[in-house]
Amino acid sequence: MNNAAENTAASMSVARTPSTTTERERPRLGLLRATFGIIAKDFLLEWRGRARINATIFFAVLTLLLFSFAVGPHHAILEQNAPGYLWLAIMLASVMSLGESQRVEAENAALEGLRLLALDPRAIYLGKSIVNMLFLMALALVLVPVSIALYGTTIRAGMGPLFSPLLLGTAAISAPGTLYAAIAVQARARDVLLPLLLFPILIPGLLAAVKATSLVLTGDPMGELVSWTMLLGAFNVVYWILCGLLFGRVIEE
Amino acid sequence: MTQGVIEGGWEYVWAAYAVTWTALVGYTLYLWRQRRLADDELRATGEDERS
Amino acid sequence: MRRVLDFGLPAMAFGLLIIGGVVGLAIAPPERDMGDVYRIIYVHVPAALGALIAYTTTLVASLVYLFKSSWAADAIAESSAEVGVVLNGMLLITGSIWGRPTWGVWWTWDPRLTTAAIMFFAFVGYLALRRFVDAPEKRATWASVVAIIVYVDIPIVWFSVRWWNSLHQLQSSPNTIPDPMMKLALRLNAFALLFFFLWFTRQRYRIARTRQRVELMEPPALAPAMGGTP
Amino acid sequence: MSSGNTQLAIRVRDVSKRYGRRWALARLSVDIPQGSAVLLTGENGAGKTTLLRILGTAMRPTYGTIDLFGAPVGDDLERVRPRLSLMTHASYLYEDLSAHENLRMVQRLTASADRAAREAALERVGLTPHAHRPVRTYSAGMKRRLCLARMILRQPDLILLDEPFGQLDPRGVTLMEDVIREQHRAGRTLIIATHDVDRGLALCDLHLELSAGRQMRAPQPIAA
Repeated sequence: MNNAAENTAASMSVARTPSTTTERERPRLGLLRATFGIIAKDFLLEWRGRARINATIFFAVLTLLLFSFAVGPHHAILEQNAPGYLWLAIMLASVMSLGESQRVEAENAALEGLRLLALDPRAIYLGKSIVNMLFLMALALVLVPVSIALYGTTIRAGMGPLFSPLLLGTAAISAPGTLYAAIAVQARARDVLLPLLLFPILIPGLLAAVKATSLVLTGDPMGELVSWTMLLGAFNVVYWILCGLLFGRVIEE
Repeated sequence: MTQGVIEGGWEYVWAAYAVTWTALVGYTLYLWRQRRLADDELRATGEDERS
Repeated sequence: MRRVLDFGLPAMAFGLLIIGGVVGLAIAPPERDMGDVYRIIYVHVPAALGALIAYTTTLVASLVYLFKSSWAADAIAESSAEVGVVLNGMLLITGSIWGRPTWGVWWTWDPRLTTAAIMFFAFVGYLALRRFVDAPEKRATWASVVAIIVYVDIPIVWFSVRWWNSLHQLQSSPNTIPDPMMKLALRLNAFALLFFFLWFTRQRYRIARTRQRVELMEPPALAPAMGGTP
Repeated sequence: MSSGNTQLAIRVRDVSKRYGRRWALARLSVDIPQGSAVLLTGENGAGKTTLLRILGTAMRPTYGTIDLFGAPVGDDLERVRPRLSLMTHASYLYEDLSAHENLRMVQRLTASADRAAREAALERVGLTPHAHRPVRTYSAGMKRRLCLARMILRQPDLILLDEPFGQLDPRGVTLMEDVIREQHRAGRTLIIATHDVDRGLALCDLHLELSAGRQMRAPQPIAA
């Protein structure tokens, strides 16, 4: 009975021009170009909305302020703990930036749209976590002068050497952060779940980043900066690769 | 007092053992209760399936 | 076999715990420096072993689920994670109780204890994730992903905390003279908690499987209403 | 060229999909010839959207397998996905971007940058006057037209439409019908799930009816 369906379909389609495009070669983006496509998209989105970067900066600066009120106006203590406050402010604010980065994809199921464009999940992950890193980096660069003003930190070794701990630290946050944000956005109580999942595993990254930053700021008598930077580097290598591999499984239906 | 030996300290030892035992027994009871809840739930879904 | 396990495991667990307790508290001699307070390690160290075994089981079960999508593996992962968190909690409390007489503070930043604390919160996050996600397939996949990410963090946490803390205090661990009775007490309690881990995980596994049967159903039989497919 | 027109565009084998305790699809098996337009009907919850999402590779079946374009779909999604387009109630659009930017982004991510094609597609769906306003300011019908423009732009071989006529004004409905006929004439395979049965019967040549996740009978040819 079913072959009747095929005959009629066959006879009807004879009248139609045979489809020439079925075998059309469809060019596909390599991993790198797809990643840059995602980065460009996220930057354009942020440029249009600008909600995310403003909210994150405002929240982080406010957090720095709150630290000084909580600790009290004792310059010595504030200056000594400045790297700790800086990184805590970045880490706390990162939850907003990571969450917003995924909210945009959850709206209208845009992430599913990206998947259906045959994009490699690794490219989506790399693109989004690089953008998260760059946003957190921008935030850090805003917070440094603020913490100089608030806590009187003096940058002896200049901004240059400060760049590596900041970059490695923000990369360490966004590597697992991007993946956890993709999970949290689809779960209940996502604003609670993201920090609950992210902060415990970030602790080694936080330790290393604070230590590296303070060594850069207050001098490194014992030459420990190399080992702390290496630890941060190891943390990044492990999580950029691991989360890149696991991201596909996280976003599949 | 022999050099450095911490006097007594038995109350801490008992405290640690008490914590250990309460945790183990407590979790046993928790599992026992969860087991009952899970079985009841299964039976409930089994019934509304058949009815 | 089932009956042996159902009664054998708890019997061994409680039995060994009692014997280990007696040996540890009464028979083993006091330690040279720390007097009797060191006896806390007879429950502290075995709990640490149990927690690590539990978390390793969760890792393996999570990897099995990711590759084979087997619901049994997911149930094992969930069960041993929960047992791991319980043992981890015991470990932290007994560690803190031990810190009080020894160093005069309730919480020492001793690398092992600090790593245990971080792992405790990491796996509490894992359990929270399981509670906040309803779709069975998504919950199992995401939990496996989180378990792998958390487990891989353990060595990193260990090194970072050791470096971070190495300046403040020497690493103080009881330099127990290898007194046979001390070793016996430690071994007895270690096996006791191992049996507790096996028994708890087995019970929790059954609960997880029952809940799975509630949540997941096998495909319905080929209903007669099906049209004539070629 | 594929072995003539009897080659199957889609082969569904024993596909089931479970949402917790409910079976959205229960052991469905159906073959859809290349180039046919299938009308998919059934009451709410019959499994129409679930079937479309599985065929569109947006969702994996719990059991069973599907073959698309002559080969089973497993991990080779990059072979299949460029050739198909799924239009469901989820628009996949970025609200902060304009219509132009949404389409340009889709083109960039599918390795094409043909500006003229983009403008032609927008012109075709009548969104040119609004092309540079953010999608947030669009009505539901305009968003639907933008999805149609995206589908035209991507030139898929398999088109899956879930309630395509919903939210469209009368001119929008005729636009949708024209595009469907045009794609069907060009030899594409379409599956249209709609409650607007008369309109569907006029457009399609096969009719598949679902009920409670099951298939009532094999696809019925519709008299031309």
